[in-house]
Amino acid sequence: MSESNGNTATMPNIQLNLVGLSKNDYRGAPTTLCAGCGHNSISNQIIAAAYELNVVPEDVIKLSGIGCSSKSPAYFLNRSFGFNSLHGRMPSVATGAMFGDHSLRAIAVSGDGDTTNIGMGQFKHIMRRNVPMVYIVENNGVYGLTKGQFSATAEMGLRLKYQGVNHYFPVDVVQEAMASGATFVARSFAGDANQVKALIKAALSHNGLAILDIISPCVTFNNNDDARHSYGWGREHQEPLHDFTFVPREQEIQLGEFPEGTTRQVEMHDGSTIVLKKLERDYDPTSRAAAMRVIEESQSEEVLLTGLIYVETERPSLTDLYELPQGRALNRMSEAELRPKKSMIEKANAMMF
Amino acid sequence: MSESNGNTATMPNIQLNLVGLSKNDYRGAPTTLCAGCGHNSISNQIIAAAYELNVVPEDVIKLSGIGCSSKSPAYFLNRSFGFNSLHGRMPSVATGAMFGDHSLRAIAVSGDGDTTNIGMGQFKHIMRRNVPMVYIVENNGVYGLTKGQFSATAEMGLRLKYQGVNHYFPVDVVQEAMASGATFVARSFAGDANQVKALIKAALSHNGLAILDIISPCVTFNNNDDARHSYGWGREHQEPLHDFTFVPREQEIQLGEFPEGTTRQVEMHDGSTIVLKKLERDYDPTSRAAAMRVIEESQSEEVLLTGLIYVETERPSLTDLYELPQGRALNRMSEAELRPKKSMIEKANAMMF
Amino acid sequence: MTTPQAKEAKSKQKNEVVNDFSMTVATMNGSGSQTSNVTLLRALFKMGIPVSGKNLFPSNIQGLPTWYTIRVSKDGYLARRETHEVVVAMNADTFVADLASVVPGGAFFYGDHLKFEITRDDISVHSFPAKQFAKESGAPANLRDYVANMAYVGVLAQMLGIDMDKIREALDYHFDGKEKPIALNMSVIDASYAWSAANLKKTDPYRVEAMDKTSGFIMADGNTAGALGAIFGGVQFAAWYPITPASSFAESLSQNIAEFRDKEGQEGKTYAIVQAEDELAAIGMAVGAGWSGLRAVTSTSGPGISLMTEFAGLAYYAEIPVVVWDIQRVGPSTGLPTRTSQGDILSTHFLGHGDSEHILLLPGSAQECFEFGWRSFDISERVQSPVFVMSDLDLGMNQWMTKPFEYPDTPMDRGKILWEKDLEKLKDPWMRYKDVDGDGIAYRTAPGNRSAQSAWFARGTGHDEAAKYSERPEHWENTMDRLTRKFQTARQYLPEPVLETQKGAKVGVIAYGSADPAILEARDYLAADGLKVDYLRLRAVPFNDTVREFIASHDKTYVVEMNRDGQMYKLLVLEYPEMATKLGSIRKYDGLPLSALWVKESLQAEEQK
Amino acid sequence: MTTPQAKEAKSKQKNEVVNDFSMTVATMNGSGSQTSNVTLLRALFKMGIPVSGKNLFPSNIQGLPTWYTIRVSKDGYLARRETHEVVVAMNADTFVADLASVVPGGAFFYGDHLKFEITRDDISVHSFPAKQFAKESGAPANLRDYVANMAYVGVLAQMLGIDMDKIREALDYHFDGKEKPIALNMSVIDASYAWSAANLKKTDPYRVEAMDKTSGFIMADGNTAGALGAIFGGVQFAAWYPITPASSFAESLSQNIAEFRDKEGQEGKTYAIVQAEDELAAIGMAVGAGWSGLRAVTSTSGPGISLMTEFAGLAYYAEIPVVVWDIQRVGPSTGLPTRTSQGDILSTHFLGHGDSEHILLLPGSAQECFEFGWRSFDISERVQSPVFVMSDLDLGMNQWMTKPFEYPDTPMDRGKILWEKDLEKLKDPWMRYKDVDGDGIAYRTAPGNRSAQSAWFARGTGHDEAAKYSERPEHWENTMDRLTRKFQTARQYLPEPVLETQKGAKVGVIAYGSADPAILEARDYLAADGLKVDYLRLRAVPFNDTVREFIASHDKTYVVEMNRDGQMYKLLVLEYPEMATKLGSIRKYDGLPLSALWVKESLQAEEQK
Ligand SMILES: Cc1ncc(C[n+]2csc(CCOP(=O)(O)OP(=O)(O)O)c2C)c(N)n1
Ligand SMILES: Cc1ncc(C[n+]2csc(CCOP(=O)(O)OP(=O)(O)O)c2C)c(N)n1
Ligand code: SF4
Ligand code: SF4
Ligand SMILES: [Mg+2]
Ligand SMILES: [Mg+2]
Repeated sequence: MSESNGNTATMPNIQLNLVGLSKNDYRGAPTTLCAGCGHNSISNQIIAAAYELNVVPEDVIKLSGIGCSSKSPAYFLNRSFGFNSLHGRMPSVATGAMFGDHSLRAIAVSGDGDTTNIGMGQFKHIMRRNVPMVYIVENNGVYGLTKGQFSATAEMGLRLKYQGVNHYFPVDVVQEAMASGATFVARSFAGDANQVKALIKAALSHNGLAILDIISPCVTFNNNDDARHSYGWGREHQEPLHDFTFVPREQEIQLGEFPEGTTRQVEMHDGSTIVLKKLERDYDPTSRAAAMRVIEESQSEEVLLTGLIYVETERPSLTDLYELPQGRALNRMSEAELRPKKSMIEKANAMMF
Repeated sequence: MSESNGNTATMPNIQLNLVGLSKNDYRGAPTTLCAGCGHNSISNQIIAAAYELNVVPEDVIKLSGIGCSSKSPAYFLNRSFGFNSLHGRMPSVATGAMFGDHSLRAIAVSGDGDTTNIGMGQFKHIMRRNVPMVYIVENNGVYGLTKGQFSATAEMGLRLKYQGVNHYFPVDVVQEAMASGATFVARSFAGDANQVKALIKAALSHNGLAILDIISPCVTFNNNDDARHSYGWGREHQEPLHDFTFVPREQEIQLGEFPEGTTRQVEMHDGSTIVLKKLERDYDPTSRAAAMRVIEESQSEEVLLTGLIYVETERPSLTDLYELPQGRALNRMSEAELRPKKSMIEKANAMMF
Repeated sequence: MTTPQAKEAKSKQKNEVVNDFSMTVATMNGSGSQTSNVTLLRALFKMGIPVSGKNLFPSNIQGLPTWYTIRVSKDGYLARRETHEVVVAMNADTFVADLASVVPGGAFFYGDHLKFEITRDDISVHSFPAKQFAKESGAPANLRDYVANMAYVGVLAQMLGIDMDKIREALDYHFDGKEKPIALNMSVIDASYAWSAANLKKTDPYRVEAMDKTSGFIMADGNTAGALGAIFGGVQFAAWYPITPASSFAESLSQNIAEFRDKEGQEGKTYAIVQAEDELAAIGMAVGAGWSGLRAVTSTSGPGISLMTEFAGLAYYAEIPVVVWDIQRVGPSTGLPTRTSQGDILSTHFLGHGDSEHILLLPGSAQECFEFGWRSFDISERVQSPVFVMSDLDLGMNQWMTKPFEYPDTPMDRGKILWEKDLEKLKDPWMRYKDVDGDGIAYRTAPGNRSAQSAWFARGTGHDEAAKYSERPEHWENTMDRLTRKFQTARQYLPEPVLETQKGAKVGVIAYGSADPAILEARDYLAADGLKVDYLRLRAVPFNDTVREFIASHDKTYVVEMNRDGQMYKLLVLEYPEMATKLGSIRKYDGLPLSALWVKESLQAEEQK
Repeated sequence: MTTPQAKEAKSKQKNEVVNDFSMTVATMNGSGSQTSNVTLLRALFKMGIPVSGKNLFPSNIQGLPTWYTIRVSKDGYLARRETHEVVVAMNADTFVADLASVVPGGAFFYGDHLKFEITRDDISVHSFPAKQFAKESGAPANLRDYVANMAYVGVLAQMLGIDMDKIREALDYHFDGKEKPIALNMSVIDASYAWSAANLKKTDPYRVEAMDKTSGFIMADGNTAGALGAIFGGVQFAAWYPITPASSFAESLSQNIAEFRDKEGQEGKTYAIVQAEDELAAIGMAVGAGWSGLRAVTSTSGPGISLMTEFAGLAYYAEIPVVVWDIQRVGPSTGLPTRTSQGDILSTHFLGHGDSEHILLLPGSAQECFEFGWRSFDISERVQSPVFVMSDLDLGMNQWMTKPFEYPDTPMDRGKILWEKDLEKLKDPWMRYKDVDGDGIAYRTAPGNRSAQSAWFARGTGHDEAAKYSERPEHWENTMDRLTRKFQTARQYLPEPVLETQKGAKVGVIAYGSADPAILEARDYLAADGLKVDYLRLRAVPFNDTVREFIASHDKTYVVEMNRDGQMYKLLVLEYPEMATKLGSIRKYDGLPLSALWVKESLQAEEQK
């Protein structure tokens, strides 16, 4: 569906990558997400990573569930096939889709509601199977698209204006990934453009399931009760000025420079804060025990660890296990290859009695 | 539906407990599970625990999904209400059911397939909510009722005669429980009658969700390829004598004396072995960090830890959070309590415009 | 309030169109225009003019085009109209189309920050400095879009003759009496009103005038009404999962229940509401609660109904009361989440594998949403079966002029449930699934009943009268036959259809739900064109004999509905195969509410065939 | 083989009933009796006698009563009969009922370890020392139940006249030629045969005799046949979740595909089979695979179909080919998992919220399961829509005498799929959902197509012809109308009904699936009673004109089926409302296969009404 293909090479002053494409060839439709939404910056980093890695867009498929986050595959890589599937069920669709042409790379985008609420079962099982794909959870602790209810990653005790207090134990995407044997586990923050891009690149190079838990603040609904007042017409007016239908324009939170091994306190749109801690440069992500330890430590310190937490390259991916032909796609096989020869019908009948 | 109620007191030589009931009053219908199935011994320990704890059967509800294991609530506590619900969906039914009369205790029984395959999502979410109930997973690594396919707890690399090799990362029920904030986490082995009973008693006394992962060997289908031959007519005949429809009578594996702090190698019906390690008597299950550590250790040692691994008594249970009336059941409230007074209709209309 | 234009307008009264037009405001969603729109709607309603408001919004949160249409109708017609007499354009993206949408002779208003060529001279066109009002208001930069929207309220009020006191009243309601936001918003409206009076010249015929046609009515959306009805129905348990357009049902329940149900000095709550992890869990919880003796409800829309399929079958066969609200949106699949439809009728009636059928209630107004809010529990507990209340996005989320909610006129019917004392009184031993009364409905008990005779084992597998597991052919057949009998019994507990008949009509129309206003209006037009049409509004499936008689007594009966496949028509054909050829099907499925004009023309076209 | 009894039997030949009776063996499940039963079945089949075998088993693994019935019918009738002429009792729990079940004049055999009083003198009764044979065989203690079951094979062979060479052939097949188990089992059978010859005296008239009525036939179960058919259809992807009675479909696929599809020297597999975590995931994977251009299948039964509802709607609306096998069992809910039914017709046809309809294929024999195994892919890819193959437990799991599988007679039809070269040839730019040919079917591309023009974005939300997101009313309506058109087109690709007509018949019968043998047999009986009945066997929904003509050309047409609600009858009424009153409905829903007697009597009763 690309309109820009083919012509880029002839246009002057356009940076082309090694496969002869400009960054434009990696873009998608204009976003319909809120201005300032973290999900948009992640889309931008996907575009940048694919461009810089010289990925051919036709070699990628995009998958998602349902939600604001799950809309985003429409906003990058127009020239890639995409499937915006059902709420919480992207993992199964992706699993089946990977068999069509196993030379393709898959980028899947989901939300925290899509993945950890309705999608918890499929999320856990796709990790067990080590389906080779990049699985990005755009994690904002709420259901954006249905207007701000708690998702399962919301912290315990959080109070939202229209939702009351969240009493339930929060889901930690990274910990779930470790428990289910994901072979690539990382966390980042949407506003940390460099880290997000670097992790996407690494994930795209991984042969197995790569989980990226990216904290991606919802500018519109992740506002707790008190903070919501700050939208008032000047902070002095303590009454809400408007109803639900107004979405004030907010700036996205950008982190800028954020060196490895340091921690960073981030003020969210609602005035609450989270503390991010970037893994040390010399952290060794290949040890499962080490990964479990740093996760446990960061949980008791109440910081969110970012970076590549764990990677395992030995385990065969799902498609490896199925002994598919080298360099040939299942979906291009001919009748001659797929249908047994005529003589084989005798054999089938002989099997019966 | 009990036939034995009422008459026991007049019968001679029958041991009555403090609520005046005999053990018979705690039994269920005759089992239809295979002779030697671990699930039957667990039912027996539920009966014993309830009898010894002087629980009134009418104060208990029984819940389950679908599977051999999920049939077992029919085989204990005839005088308790029961609900044999849908495959993998028992947790949601239990969550709703707990509100009817929150003075009731709930005993839920599920299988590994029911809980960790189709039921993974609901399993994880009921733990987050800390629904007050005993949740027993009768874990045999296979789907018994549908004749022996792999479940998600089957170890990686296991080969079954008709199923081929299991390639997927296994689900560890205990680890999942910790990740989802279960407030009581224990493991045992069906053949360790004393430990099973003790843990059921402890779980029945816990105000919150108590997960009991009980390894409960399937005598019929948990047989790997080579071991299956041993069913032949004498071991010297290396061909299988019979087809799928024959279930040889096997003895249940009983552990007998198994002191705390020791390990025990158990030969399964199929000739494979597992190693159980019972937690030390002075192990402190109230520390989350300690629990995480021993779980991690046991995983790298490839032993199955048994005992009460973690307990947390501070977190309010789901029904606590809803501020239900003390000592009164929601399902006995009268119209006067449930329907607003006539005058309130004005208020409703006034809310509109 | 005697502005120059008003005077002029008065002078050419003959051309005036008073209280009979539609106005549409085109904005961007997330811009806060809803506050402006409902303020206008409320003010008109308070002026005594029948109004309806419909929001056509996109399935995203911010930045896409959205339209709000207010119909003012002295005749009390509430259906969508296909024409727009007054249009306000605040969104550059749709400006050209919005300009084109005004009927000749109509009025077009737009913010002067939108720089477009005005290509029409057959309408009145006015621009106003929306952004300037916003700036002058002192609002911070990020709120200026919002404030700009308030500006059109003032301009329209002045140009159409909306009473400013009523505007203030509306704001007062909206902001719950909180002085500061009321004052702030009012100041923008006042400023733009004044500016309009000074600068704009009225040249179109459309205006409003106070009348007395809304007293005895309220305005409400069906979801809030349904939730309040459930509260009056003694709801004890609700589980839900967010989905447009159903979320506001559960959210109203959460937000209002304490107000109505928590009494002074009362110890503990009488209800619990749980946000589930998905729809499978939501209905699972509700079924668990229903089994445990609670009045349990869940609310969802099409995709959620699909996910509830397996549990619906369980509740049908295990005979567990549970109420499910389906606020229908356009399907199949995710479809158009913000558009209305009556497309789940057939699949919901037959929901579940195997032989199953479900009771559907079909509310046709917000008042009826309230009524079915409580009555659904009575029916569900009486029949011991799931009850689906089939509302839709239009009815559920839009603002409807409706009769006031009425206090339940019958005591709560908890159905055949036995507690300890009831069991003691029985002569024969109680059996869960025994048809003691011959009406197909057996007696049930609930957990917590301490009688040693009371426990039973609920299951979706075959069972005998004592609820014991059974695979015997005759047990299965007996149970299924009793369920058939039960559904015959159920008919008598369901709301009767509403009839609008006249002498000599040979043509009948059957419709239901939010199609009602369009049918009522179309009937008038058809009568004016010389075609008398009788009207039966269905309120429940399965049907009762009134429906049979209605079809039998007309030469032809058309079933008008909002789906592609004529789903209710099909259910009627199946119920009355002997009259199948007397039934016709008229359908629209573009996601928009029905218009009377379309109903009229479609019916005339069918009649001419 | 001229035993004393055989001689005697020959002498009173007039009373003999040869090759025309049913025998039932009552055992406990898990006791290995299936091996004995299929050995008997195979031996009879090899003797050239038409047979059918039906297993009535409980929903557990071991220890509950189970019955296996073999019908031998010289006339080739394969339906279940309601009478049992020869009964073998091996289970104490059901002994009394089993004894009672024998027809007067029939024969009853039982293991002498069962100590019961024999209360009947109108039948021949024989006990045999089953446990003794087991003991003497030298089998270890835990295998003696199994061995005891082999004993009745020998006794029956001797008493009924089954050819021992054929028994050996059957064992040879069963144990795949492995000498030791064949010899071990044969030794028990020989011993019991000899014992029977020496000790039992034949007094009943039932016996078998070799004939030549099975050549040109095979015996197969529908699930294995369907799986083999899928293999010949070029299946590329299967995802499944275990459920009775569907598991053996996927398991046969797994066990047999390598044999047929892995070729010498071939590098890599041409297929993948995944056991999913549940049915939502199973169909999700299949839909993903279908989208990616693979021939994808999933198999399940009622509860799984319910869970697939949301995905079915997505595949319908996004137009993704996928094949779903529904091996129907008794519902609603978990129902009777080991009993047969045709109860998912209505709900599966309408599966999914919103307006949706699905293609159903209705195999009526094991051979047809094979055929639809491959043809379903052609249809699904041609129509770009899900195809549901509606088999059932009886057809799927029991052994049926059937015509041999036939090699596909048409090349694989991959439908309208475009690869790079195809796209290059197009004049107009390709659009995913454009109805270029006017048949409602658009052209698709699949991931991996490297043409920069080929990518499209699949979604369950509203879209335009270019597959772009759209909420526009006309886009929605256009797509839905095209889907209607597509379903009209689909009819031509579906298998035609099978007609059995005769001159002068005024009554018609419509049936489908595993009801076929009972209808065929009942027609003969009805004809004998003077009622000519024409028969149309449906093989697909939606219907084609043959069906219309059939109904039109008969005074009355009865739809005979195995569900409570007359589900296919209802679909026919909806398709032909103008002929609704010409249709009648005859139904059975006790979980057992239909019997000809019941069909005959029900039809006569309807005709007398
Ligand atoms: C079966 C089903 N249930 C409910 C919905 C409604 N729904 C759409 S998006 C969404 C939540 C999305 O939350 P999340 O995944 O966190 O994405 P975000 O919008 O926050 O990025 C819900 C509940 C749906 N589309 N389908
Ligand atoms: C929706 C649905 N899918 C499939 C089934 C078939 N089924 C019944 S039990 C079972 C597996 C049970 O395994 P597990 O929970 O481990 O119990 P076990 O029999 O091993 O004790 C399955 C797949 C079903 N009943 N419902
Ligand atoms: S609502 Fe929140 S998550 Fe959705 S687009 Fe807006 S900012 Fe992003
Ligand atoms: S099949 Fe296995 S799990 Fe099921 S009852 Fe038998 S031994 Fe137990
Ligand atoms: Mg989110
Ligand atoms: Mg199991």
